[in-house]
Amino acid sequence: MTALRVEGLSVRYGSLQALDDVSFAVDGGEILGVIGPNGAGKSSSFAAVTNVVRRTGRVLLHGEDTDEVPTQVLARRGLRRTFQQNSFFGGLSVLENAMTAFQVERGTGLGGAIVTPWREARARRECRAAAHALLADFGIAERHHDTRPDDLPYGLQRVLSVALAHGPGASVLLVDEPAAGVGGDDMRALADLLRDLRERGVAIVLIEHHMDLVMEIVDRLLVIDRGETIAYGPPAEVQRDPRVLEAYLGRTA
Amino acid sequence: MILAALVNGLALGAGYALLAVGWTVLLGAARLVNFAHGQLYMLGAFVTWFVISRFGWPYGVAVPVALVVVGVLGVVLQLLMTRMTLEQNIVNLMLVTLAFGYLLQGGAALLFGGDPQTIDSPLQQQDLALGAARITGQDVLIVVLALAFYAVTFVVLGRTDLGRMVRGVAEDPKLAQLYGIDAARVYLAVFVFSAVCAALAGAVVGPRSPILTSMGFEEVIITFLVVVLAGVGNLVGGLVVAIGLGLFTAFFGTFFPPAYSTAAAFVVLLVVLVVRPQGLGARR
Amino acid sequence: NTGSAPSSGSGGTGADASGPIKVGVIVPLSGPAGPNGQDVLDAIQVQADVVNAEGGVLGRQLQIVAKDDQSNPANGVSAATQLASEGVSVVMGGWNSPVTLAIQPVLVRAGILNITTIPQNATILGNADPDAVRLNAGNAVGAYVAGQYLTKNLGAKSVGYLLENDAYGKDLGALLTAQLQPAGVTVASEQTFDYSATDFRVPLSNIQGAAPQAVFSANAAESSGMPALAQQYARSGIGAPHVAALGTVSPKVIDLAGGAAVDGLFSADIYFPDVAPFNGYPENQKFADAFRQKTGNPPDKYAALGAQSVDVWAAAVAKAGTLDRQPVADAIHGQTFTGTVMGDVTFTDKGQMQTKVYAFTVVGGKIKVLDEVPVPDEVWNS
Amino acid sequence: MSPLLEVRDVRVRYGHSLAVDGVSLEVGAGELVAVAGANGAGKSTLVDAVAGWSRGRPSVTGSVLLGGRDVGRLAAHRRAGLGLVLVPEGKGVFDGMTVRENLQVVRPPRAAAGRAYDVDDVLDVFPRLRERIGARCSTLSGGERQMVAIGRALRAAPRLLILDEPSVGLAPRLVVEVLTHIRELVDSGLSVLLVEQNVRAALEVADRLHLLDQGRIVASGTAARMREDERVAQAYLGGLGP
Amino acid sequence: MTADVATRETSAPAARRVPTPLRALLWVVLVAAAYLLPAVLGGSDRIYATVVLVAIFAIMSYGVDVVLSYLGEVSLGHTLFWAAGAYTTAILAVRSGWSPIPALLASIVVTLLLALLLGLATLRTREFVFSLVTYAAAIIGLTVVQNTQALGGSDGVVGVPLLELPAVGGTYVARTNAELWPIALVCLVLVVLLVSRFRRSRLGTTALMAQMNGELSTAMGVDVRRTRMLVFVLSAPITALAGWLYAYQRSYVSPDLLSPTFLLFMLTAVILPGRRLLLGPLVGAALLTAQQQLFSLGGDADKIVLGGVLAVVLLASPTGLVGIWHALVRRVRGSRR
Ligand SMILES: Nc1ncnc2c1ncn2[C@@H]1O[C@H](COP(=O)(O)OP(=O)(O)OP(=O)(O)O)[C@@H](O)[C@H]1O
Ligand SMILES: Nc1ncnc2c1ncn2[C@@H]1O[C@H](COP(=O)(O)OP(=O)(O)OP(=O)(O)O)[C@@H](O)[C@H]1O
Ligand SMILES: [Mg+2]
Ligand SMILES: [Mg+2]
Repeated sequence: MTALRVEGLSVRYGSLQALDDVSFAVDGGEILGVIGPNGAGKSSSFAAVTNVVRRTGRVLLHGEDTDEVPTQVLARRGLRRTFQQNSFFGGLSVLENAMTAFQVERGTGLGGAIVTPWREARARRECRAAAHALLADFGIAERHHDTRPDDLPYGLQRVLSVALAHGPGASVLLVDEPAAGVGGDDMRALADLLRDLRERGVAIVLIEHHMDLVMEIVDRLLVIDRGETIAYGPPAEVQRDPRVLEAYLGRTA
Repeated sequence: MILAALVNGLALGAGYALLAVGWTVLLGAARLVNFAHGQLYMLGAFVTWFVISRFGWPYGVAVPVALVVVGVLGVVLQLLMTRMTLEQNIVNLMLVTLAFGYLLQGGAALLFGGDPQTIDSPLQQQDLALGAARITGQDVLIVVLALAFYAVTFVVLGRTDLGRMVRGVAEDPKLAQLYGIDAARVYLAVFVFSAVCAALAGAVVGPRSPILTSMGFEEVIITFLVVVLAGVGNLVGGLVVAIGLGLFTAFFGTFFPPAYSTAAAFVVLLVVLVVRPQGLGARR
Repeated sequence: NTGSAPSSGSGGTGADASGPIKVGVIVPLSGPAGPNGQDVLDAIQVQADVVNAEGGVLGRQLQIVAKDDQSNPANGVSAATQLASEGVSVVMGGWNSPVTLAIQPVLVRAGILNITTIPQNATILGNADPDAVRLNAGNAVGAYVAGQYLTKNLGAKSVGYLLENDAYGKDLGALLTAQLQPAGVTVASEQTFDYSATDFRVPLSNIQGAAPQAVFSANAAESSGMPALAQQYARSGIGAPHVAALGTVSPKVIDLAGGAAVDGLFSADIYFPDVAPFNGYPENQKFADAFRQKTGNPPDKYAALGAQSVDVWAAAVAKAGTLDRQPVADAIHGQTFTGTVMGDVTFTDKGQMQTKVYAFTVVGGKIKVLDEVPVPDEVWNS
Repeated sequence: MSPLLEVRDVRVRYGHSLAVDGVSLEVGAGELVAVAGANGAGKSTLVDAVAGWSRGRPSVTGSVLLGGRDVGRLAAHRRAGLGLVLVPEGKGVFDGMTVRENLQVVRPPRAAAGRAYDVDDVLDVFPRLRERIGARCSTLSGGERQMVAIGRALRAAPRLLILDEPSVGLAPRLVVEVLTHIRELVDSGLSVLLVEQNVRAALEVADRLHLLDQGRIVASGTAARMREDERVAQAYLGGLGP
Repeated sequence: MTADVATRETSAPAARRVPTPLRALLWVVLVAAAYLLPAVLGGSDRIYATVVLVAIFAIMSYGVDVVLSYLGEVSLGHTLFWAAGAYTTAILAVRSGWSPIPALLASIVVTLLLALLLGLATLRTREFVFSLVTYAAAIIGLTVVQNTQALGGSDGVVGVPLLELPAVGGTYVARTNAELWPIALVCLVLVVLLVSRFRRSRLGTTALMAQMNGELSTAMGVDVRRTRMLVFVLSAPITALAGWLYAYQRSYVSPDLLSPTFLLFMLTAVILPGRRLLLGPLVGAALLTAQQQLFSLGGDADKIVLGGVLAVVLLASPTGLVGIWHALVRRVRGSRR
């Protein structure tokens, strides 16, 4: 059953129709690329899918309708996202940031913490370990664990936000321009990372302006312009589509 | 009866408005909750009294002197707080201004003594009768000043570059520097402005009734009400709410025990904020 | 199983029996009521000096130990605990009732007599402290006097109320109404305001609307509220005479209100330094002179009460021959004292001091004492 | 004649870590100099130091000369006033204000400064903004913000414009447009210091390029030469991975 | 871990290396020492009064601490809970002769309800709007209490009986502050325990997340509003417990409980030592109470002292006394090298 199916998604902000009847589907072990000019409605589609803005249309997560399901619940059901602007818990170290991803689920409730401190201690140890594993998994070196996220090199910041989003294991991962401001080796690492997540059966929706990256890793490509779908299909075809060239890539591509 | 309530309400409201204008700007621009506002008000009143009673200068001269004195004090306070303001450490700012309030109150008590005093303003002696209602020349002065100050502030903040700079600094002082704006100086200007406004309010509202160094608490409460109800940083809202509050107090007092009017006003505040956390006048 | 035994014994035995006798004073020395508290304290000190000059009490000198209650119960309590630990034999003073109510239990537990100089709240007597002693006239008296004046002297048929919205004001209002109704007087309008209020334009225009023949006001905020009220009333254009509650119009109030501006204001009080009969009492002269010497001002009612507390207590101790709480209290309750600062006074069994009450009015910004308003015993006892 | 911007031996520390380690470079009048380097190489730290600005608390040594005058001690807003204008990495606009207000808030240009754009000129550069001119920037898309940020910098009448990764978040087509436009500005006399990850694009427009690594300049030269340089080649110009 | 998080800007790394059993022992010793402290200081009633007040005020402040440190909001409404605890107790004990434990339970119920209401009212407010709304609540509370004869009006409620607790041999009666001390101390210890557990619980973590970045924490599965609500509601009964004790200690409650005096005390006690310190509020309360009880200079001077100290400390180091302390430590270490 498709991990995430979106049908006739529409969003409007006051007078502005940011998204108009967009449909797509993505399955586990698949990467769907989303491209389009600035202000086309890409990020809005993420906001809509995660019920952050009011939307019309259907969104099915593993076949279940997600209308009226609050964002945080969706997140616990495995539908998680990153933000276009870097976003962390500024006061916490990188490691602590990673830990939060697990503590939300595995942390001990207040009652438990009071009556069974030892359990709480164990849970904490587990979260700590899990966080270490997660960071290692995403290639964030030990030496960065105690720095604040904002002090990380920009590239790593992007990686960290993907790590946080994936956290205890997302089944559908919405990634908003992970490669923005990332270049060279880091870009390569990022590409491998996404591929790797795909191997593990995660369904990924990737918004990205870096065409090299997009063309290289996505399985299908959705192109939005002014809120409307102008192309949807295999990357190669889409790339040749004249409207896409005109609206997005420009002659040079 | 109704007319009286209207006039009373206007007179009260104008006082509140004058009290709140500085705070509105300060909160909107520096995101700084100044708990010492009431004490600056108190100082405004006491310096005026001091100048009159000690040097025998006329009221008209004493007031400007008070404004200058408190303005200078404002400079000192803000300079002390500059770093904190730039870092936008809101909690600490609240606490520090609270502390300043303490200092000022204690200091004033030792300086001016605990005795109640009266500022004698010539205008306070002039009575004007409007049918059933009576107001003093002082009240008229307050109304005029309040309106004038709002008008000026409104134009400056809304229409001029200065205004835009202030708002920019309010949002992100660091970024503002890249726009060529000296955040620290903007903060200073705004704080001093609000201090002077408080002092002015004290100097012109003071003559209405005996003044004590311990006053200022009530004033801050009223200011809270106005500023928050109006929506943080919303000037026009501030004026409207202040006058509205005055009228509310007057009319409420006409039909219910006046003692409860403050509480009633706060109930209104609660309800409004539950419905509209951003206050009445907030932009959506 | 607790750390230690109760540390504080009875006040008398607490102190060593040779040195000076410590007299505790709890008054506000800061904040709005600070100056009033200071007055009371000065008076107590002055009178203590007088007593000391005459050989002290039980052959020992009096030593005043004063604490600031900052007009709030919490500080009052810590002041009381502090005094107890310093071994004072008696605590006098007090300005606002809550503080007194708060320190009563502490002093009772510590076994120290408490003489309430100024507060006059009804619950002070016969509650937490069975031996309480109260010098200032209470609401019952205040209401009686006002009632007499409104009906007899002014012959008002309808009265408007301006009441502080708390126990003091509401009490007074209720008691007064109980007096007026039988006399067929109606309450045209009742306006209430906060203790801290200084702007009375709203209640005043309501009163004006109701057009009563006389107006009774109860506002104990003498440093700001009352002067403002008196002044604004005088200028409000309300023709009806303004009768202010017993003891709310001190010379200071009149000054703040603008002196002659409030001419015609009526009130009543229990002490005037240089008016007959008070200027005839030698003790009063002695005290008044000493007080003028120390402070430069004539003593007002509050000062007199301060001196009176020392006077009465000293006399009682002399009579009882000990400093211990119970005997001294018994030497006051129901007893009469002659030749005090306030002349001859008698205490009710509950511990309330009975004095003469005089009505007065303001003429040319000065107090002009009218005639005495005799107050029957049952009123004092109630 | 002396170059417009002269950076001498700049070192920047964050606590104990040395982010920029003795960098010197120059930007001549009417020149477009690009700085490239891997993530964390120290590019932003460097240009922030040049503009006398930072969100962190770095300690900076070395000297910065603008038109021969040492501005190294001046606060960021003073340097901005002198025409040394930085568009920082990431959020460079006031979210709470509308696009128009953001373009208006800029200090009126000084005599010392270069050509001033008025709001319309900016809108010609970024037509997309015309439709959003009244919108609060908090509601803008990532790319639209970037446009506002650059537009605002142009309004400040810069003599030297420093752009920290202006192409981030811009659609490919727009990247080209923006960079081309910047080139046009340079040709009409503006001087630009450009930090760019997208080296290929950068080399299209830059006169000279410095390659930064671990806070040090490891390679410099004219765009033409750098295209040949194999360090650059293998680091950036090749496609992605295997 | 959250504890580290909690204390990150403050606690020195050394503090963490102590092994758990040893730390537990440390705590026991500390409590024992605290218990004996007043006796050591001479055991006069005044000393006992002071330590009891320290305990009470510390508990009172912990309520604010939870909100201030973990929601990052300045609650100006906690005097409401403090007064609610004291008034409920006083009225039930005086008018209906309830015994302490039921009175305590009642107080907690009442405050929970109040907190729930206020929580709902402030659900969508942040920063100073939050502060002002809570403040509004406190003002309303003050006016209502002052003007309602059923609540004792401006005189408050007199004659709260002695605190009697069922004990092994009959009942334990706290006649003096000395006899009240053990009870106060136990309450304090329990509260500190509760808070320390809260810091390490999921609620503590999510609260911190919500404070630092609401959008992100939502995206990571945190129900921000629910978290804020829970924390706020949790904080109320803590402060109420203090009110309960205070009613018995003073045996008199009056509207002054709602006065700014106590409000400022709470805030200062939390901020002065530095936020997010387990023992911060206790230290703060101890400092303030000691100054007021033992070294008072009279009202006005005290104001200047308090204001001056607070201002100087905060201006010198945003993280409060602890920040200054660490600066000094660093200085010393540095000079040793
Ligand atoms: N909260 C909002 N209120 C009003 N308008 C909004 C809001 N969020 C986005 N918009 C507008 O909706 C349009 C689509 O925004 P969106 O962020 O989805 O664009 P995008 O495709 O992500 O662009 P980019 O690639 O630059 O990030 C933009 O024009 C933006 O201005
Ligand atoms: N505020 C800060 N505090 C501490 N270290 C910092 C801070 N900002 C940056 N650094 C460190 O300085 C080094 C350089 O960072 P910088 O952001 O300048 O690199 P960059 O070349 O701009 O990277 P990117 O291309 O991703 O923007 C990095 O190792 C980073 O960890
Ligand atoms: Mg986007
Ligand atoms: Mg950078």
